[in-house]
Amino acid sequence: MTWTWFHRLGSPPYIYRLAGILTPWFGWLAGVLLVGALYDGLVIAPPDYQQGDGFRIMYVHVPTAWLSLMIYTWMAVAAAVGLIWRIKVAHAVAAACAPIGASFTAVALLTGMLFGKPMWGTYWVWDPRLTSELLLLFLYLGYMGLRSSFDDLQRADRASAVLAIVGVVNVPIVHFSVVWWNSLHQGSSLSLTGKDTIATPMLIPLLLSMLGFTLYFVAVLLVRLRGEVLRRERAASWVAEVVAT
Amino acid sequence: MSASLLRAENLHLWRAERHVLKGVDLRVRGGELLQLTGANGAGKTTLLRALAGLNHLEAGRVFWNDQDVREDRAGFHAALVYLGHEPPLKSDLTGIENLKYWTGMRRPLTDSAIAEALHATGAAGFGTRPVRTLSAGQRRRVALAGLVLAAVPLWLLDEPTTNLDTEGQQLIERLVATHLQDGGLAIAAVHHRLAIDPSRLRELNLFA
Amino acid sequence: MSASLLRAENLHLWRAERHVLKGVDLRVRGGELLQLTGANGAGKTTLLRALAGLNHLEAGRVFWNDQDVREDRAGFHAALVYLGHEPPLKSDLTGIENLKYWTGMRRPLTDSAIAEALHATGAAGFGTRPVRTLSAGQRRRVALAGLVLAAVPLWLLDEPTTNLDTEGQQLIERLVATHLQDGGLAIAAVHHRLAIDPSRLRELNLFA
Amino acid sequence: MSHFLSMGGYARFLWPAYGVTALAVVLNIIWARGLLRRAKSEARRRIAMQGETR
Amino acid sequence: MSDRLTPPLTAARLVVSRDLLLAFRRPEQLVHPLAFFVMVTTLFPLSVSPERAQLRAIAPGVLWVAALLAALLALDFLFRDDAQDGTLEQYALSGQSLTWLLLGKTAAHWLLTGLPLSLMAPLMGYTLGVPMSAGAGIMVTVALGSLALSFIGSIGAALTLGVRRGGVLLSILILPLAVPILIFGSRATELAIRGETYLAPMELLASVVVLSFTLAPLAAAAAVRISLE
Amino acid sequence: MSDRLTPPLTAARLVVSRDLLLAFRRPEQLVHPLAFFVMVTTLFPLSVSPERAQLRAIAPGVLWVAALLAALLALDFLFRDDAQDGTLEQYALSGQSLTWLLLGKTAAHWLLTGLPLSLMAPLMGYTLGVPMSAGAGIMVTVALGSLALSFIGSIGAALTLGVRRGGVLLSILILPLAVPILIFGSRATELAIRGETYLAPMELLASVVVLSFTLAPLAAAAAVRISLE
Ligand code: HEM
Ligand SMILES: Nc1ncnc2c1ncn2[C@@H]1O[C@H](COP(=O)(O)OP(=O)(O)OP(=O)(O)O)[C@@H](O)[C@H]1O
Ligand SMILES: Nc1ncnc2c1ncn2[C@@H]1O[C@H](COP(=O)(O)OP(=O)(O)OP(=O)(O)O)[C@@H](O)[C@H]1O
Ligand SMILES: [Mg+2]
Ligand SMILES: [Mg+2]
Repeated sequence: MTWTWFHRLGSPPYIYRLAGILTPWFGWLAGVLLVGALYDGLVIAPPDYQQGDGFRIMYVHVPTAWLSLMIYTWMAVAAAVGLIWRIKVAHAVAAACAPIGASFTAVALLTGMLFGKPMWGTYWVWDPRLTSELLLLFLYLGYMGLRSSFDDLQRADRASAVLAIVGVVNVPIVHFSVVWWNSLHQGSSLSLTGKDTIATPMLIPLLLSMLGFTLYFVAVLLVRLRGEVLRRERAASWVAEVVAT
Repeated sequence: MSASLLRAENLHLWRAERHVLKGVDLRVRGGELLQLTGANGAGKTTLLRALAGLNHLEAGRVFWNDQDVREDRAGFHAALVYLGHEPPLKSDLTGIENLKYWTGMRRPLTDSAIAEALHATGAAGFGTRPVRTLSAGQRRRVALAGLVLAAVPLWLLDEPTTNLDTEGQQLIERLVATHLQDGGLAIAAVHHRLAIDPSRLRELNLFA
Repeated sequence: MSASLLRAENLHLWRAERHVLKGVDLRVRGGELLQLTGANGAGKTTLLRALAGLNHLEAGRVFWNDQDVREDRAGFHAALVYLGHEPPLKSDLTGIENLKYWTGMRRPLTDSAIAEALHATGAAGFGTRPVRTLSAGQRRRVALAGLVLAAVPLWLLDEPTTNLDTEGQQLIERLVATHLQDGGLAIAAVHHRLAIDPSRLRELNLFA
Repeated sequence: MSHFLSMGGYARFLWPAYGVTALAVVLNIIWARGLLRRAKSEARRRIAMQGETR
Repeated sequence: MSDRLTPPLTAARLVVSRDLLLAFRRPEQLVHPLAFFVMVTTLFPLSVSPERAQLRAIAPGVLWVAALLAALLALDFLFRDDAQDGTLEQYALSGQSLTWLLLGKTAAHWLLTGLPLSLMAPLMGYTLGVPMSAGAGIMVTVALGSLALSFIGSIGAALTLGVRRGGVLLSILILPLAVPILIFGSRATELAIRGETYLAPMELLASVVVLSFTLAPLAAAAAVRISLE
Repeated sequence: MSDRLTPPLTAARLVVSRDLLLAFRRPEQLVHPLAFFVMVTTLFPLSVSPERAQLRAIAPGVLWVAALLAALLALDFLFRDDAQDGTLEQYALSGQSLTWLLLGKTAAHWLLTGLPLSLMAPLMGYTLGVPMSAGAGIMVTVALGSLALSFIGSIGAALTLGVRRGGVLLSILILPLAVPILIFGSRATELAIRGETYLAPMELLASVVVLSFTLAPLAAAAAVRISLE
């Protein structure tokens, strides 16, 4: 009984319809939050006493960097579920995650570089955090490359799943790199336990922005997921129904 | 050995967009040869590989001695030999070395057993030459020696007569007949009719 | 076209320590098929490759229309197609693309000519699929379409019936018969007898 | 307004940063929709093909 | 029909001895990664500047990048030949545990590439101006690093089996995972050159080896099964 | 039976377009040498030291060694696939001049590897601290150098066809011939970085290109015929 939800989530037509219903909710909520964060972050929040207005890059850098890590984790978990329980929908989730994650990793790198020039005086240094984030991008690209080199989706799913799972070791490395090595990069400015290390007026837009980007990711994921689920269904009668018209 | 039995139910398999196996059922017992026939592209190779577990089945189940093979893959694999379109030989090793490592991985072998098997398949004369220097048919004969040596109940053969001369065609028939007599079973994709005791021969025709 | 003639005299060839061709003579004229027979390892493949100039002859000469082929290699090559044990196809290209580049290198081709050739060899249904996704016999049929398209007088075929189904065996016989009727000549290594007008068929048996 | 745009002298870095982010946001939406559209038309084609062979 | 099966360890030993035999049958294979390593380390001084002080400063980096590339290139062949001629398929169908067999293959691979590389590394270091006293340290770190790389690489090699020209894709897949090895390794080498204790990075390296040794053969076996399909 | 033959230039053009089509059918192949180049240039700062001044000093060397290795690895595939599936045999038997056909193959190979590499080089230089102003110079020298390497490499690739795992043997054959390219190229790059005129080494590079362009296809055709036997 308790496993029925699990089976339903593994059922392509159910997921396809559910994703279709949920997409606008996540999408619009994300839109509202992001617009709010933009206004709050660019206009209301006061300039930083050290970094001036430059700190406002944080409102795009931190959420995208966070997404890059979170998406990889989702992808690895989905891949593991798909591999272990042989659930097609889970593989579809992993496949849908990769391009989104790769693009936000690239954006995190770019915004970080644009952040670095005024703050550290250079676009790029070979610092552990920066390097490991670059490697994360390579992992995403390798994952997508491996996927695209198989003709058969089922094989691509399973092979790339192994890579996603193995590559997940990089995620804690990125996250803790600032702790494990002495780094130019900012340490953790948010923590659930200790007291926040940045001022509240600056923190609110950051939280709004992070939540907004996360919801945005889910919305895009759901759209992609529908596509990936369709590609994996052959000759099922429900496909004919949903693609009619 | 109690009579072995291979059974498959409702096998479905896609290759990319192509529905190749559309609900194949089969049942072969010890002492029987199932000959797979069908036009080029009908799915003979695909079916053999799927039975061996080398192709991913979308639906359907395979039973070995009434046990689902997924429950004991290693046990099932230990009971079968699959020979594909190309003989699985290392070109830098001699025939004897190839057999020592390939079949030796399955069961302990003596040198005399290898020599005997090579003799049985007409490969005695070139067992000590690197496989790379053998002709296509000579290579096939070395691979057949491995089949004999493995001494397993289930043979899965994909066009085993390829590259063999007329004497070689009869060799295949002799090998299969002996195998069936010993209680083994075989599934072979062959385009022309094999001269095998008709009471032991069954046919499965795949349609493209 | 005046009747073509392939003649070889006293061919000798060693592979490593092995004297494979020991003074082979042959003579085939337009309209004739020379069937190479012999046990596995007799030297059929070696002889075909040597005639095409792909194996180095130790001694002996090959004449095409009474001219030593060494005097005009390009001209001789332009007059022959050699099909070996494996079809020379790029697995990432479709059948049509393969033919366009492979045979197109020899003579200008139209799309309709390609389509026609694929139709003639029963490969029309899968000419637009990457060769990698074809079964062994389907691949062979695409290669045969290239043979037809090349429209050259001399065919050198190494076990062309391999992997083909029963209908495919007849296809080979039909293709060869038409080729001979058109004044072409062919040398083919085939293990079983081909159903070809006996007056056109000659046999060369190689001994191992 | 121009004061806002100049961002305390950080405009050279800030606006490109927001720019690439916005670009990624928009492109991801377009890509995702493209994928879904392609998957649908492929499914349609596949269904049509099966109808033929039957 | 015999019921006696080859025991798993014997099967793994057969794999090792087969791969060693194959390598000795074609000794040029043994020489290749070594030659590549030597070439990269000699090319460098040619294209940078031959000043000793500068050379010595970049020596650990050059040694490690060269060793990593050499080992990576060799990895490309770990399973490829066996996949092409059907041997791997037969392994998967042998009824033996594929994990053990692949562990055997990986061990043989390290014996044939990583070990010679680590023996050669002190010598190449010397040509870059590294004192002989650092030799033992360099040898041990390169040996550990290449061992870890062989294991991690076996996953990538298995994943790219079904892929034509998998070689460079393999590098892309493996490098992100190999970077920690590179960083710890070159750090240890640097300390060794300076004559300081290099225990800390060495321990990190050893833990990477242990981790990859326990997990990689499992992942590689799963990957091989997938790519055979 | 037709007597009209495909003219030699059309045949060579067919070879080029076939190879480009094949590459675009598998776009990851296009990306591979590039990715390798990027990775090697990334690895260096990781294992040497991330300090800008030191990085800039070794930048020309790193760039050129990385580009050379990337081009070399790609060379390994120049003829290998075609040899394996029998295409090369068919080329040799096509009645066309093998020299022209191989010239076509080599040209396609450069378009697919050398050209992207040279476009990428200035960018990677930047991450090593090379000023953007040196970009054009780096691009042109890498383009010329990789062109020469493609031609010279075609001989080596043809010679190692019959050899299994010819890859590293190929590198050993080619490297001595490639060293002049490396030296002239990195010298030109160094001058470009310093903002000085790099005409002298560039002319030397150009003359290597011309020389290899005229001789290499002939030698490669002879080598292919030999290895087919
Ligand atoms: C290319 C350069 C950069 C890269 C690749 C990069 C990467 C990252 C990543 C991956 C994170 C998320 C860490 C996590 O969630 O565990 C992060 C967070 C952060 N980054 Fe950057 N960053 C770069 C440059 C900068 C610069 C120049 C600054 C400001 C001076 C900066 C400020 C921050 C801040 C404040 C955080 C949030 C810290 C936290 O909550 O952990 N970053 N960065
Ligand atoms: N590279 C080589 N070195 C040594 N001997 C070789 C080599 N290649 C082939 N041979 C030998 O040459 C002989 C002729 O081989 P060939 O391939 O021509 O035979 P074939 O008649 O085509 O046989 P099949 O019917 O099996 O295809 C064989 O005995 C073979 O073992
Ligand atoms: N990777 C693939 N992608 C798409 N279709 C494939 C793939 N591999 C095989 N097929 C198709 O599957 C069908 C069955 O192929 P299979 O190799 O099993 O045929 P076969 O009966 O063994 O034929 P043959 O007698 O020619 O060996 C063929 O139509 C083939 O085109
Ligand atoms: Mg088949
Ligand atoms: Mg032969």
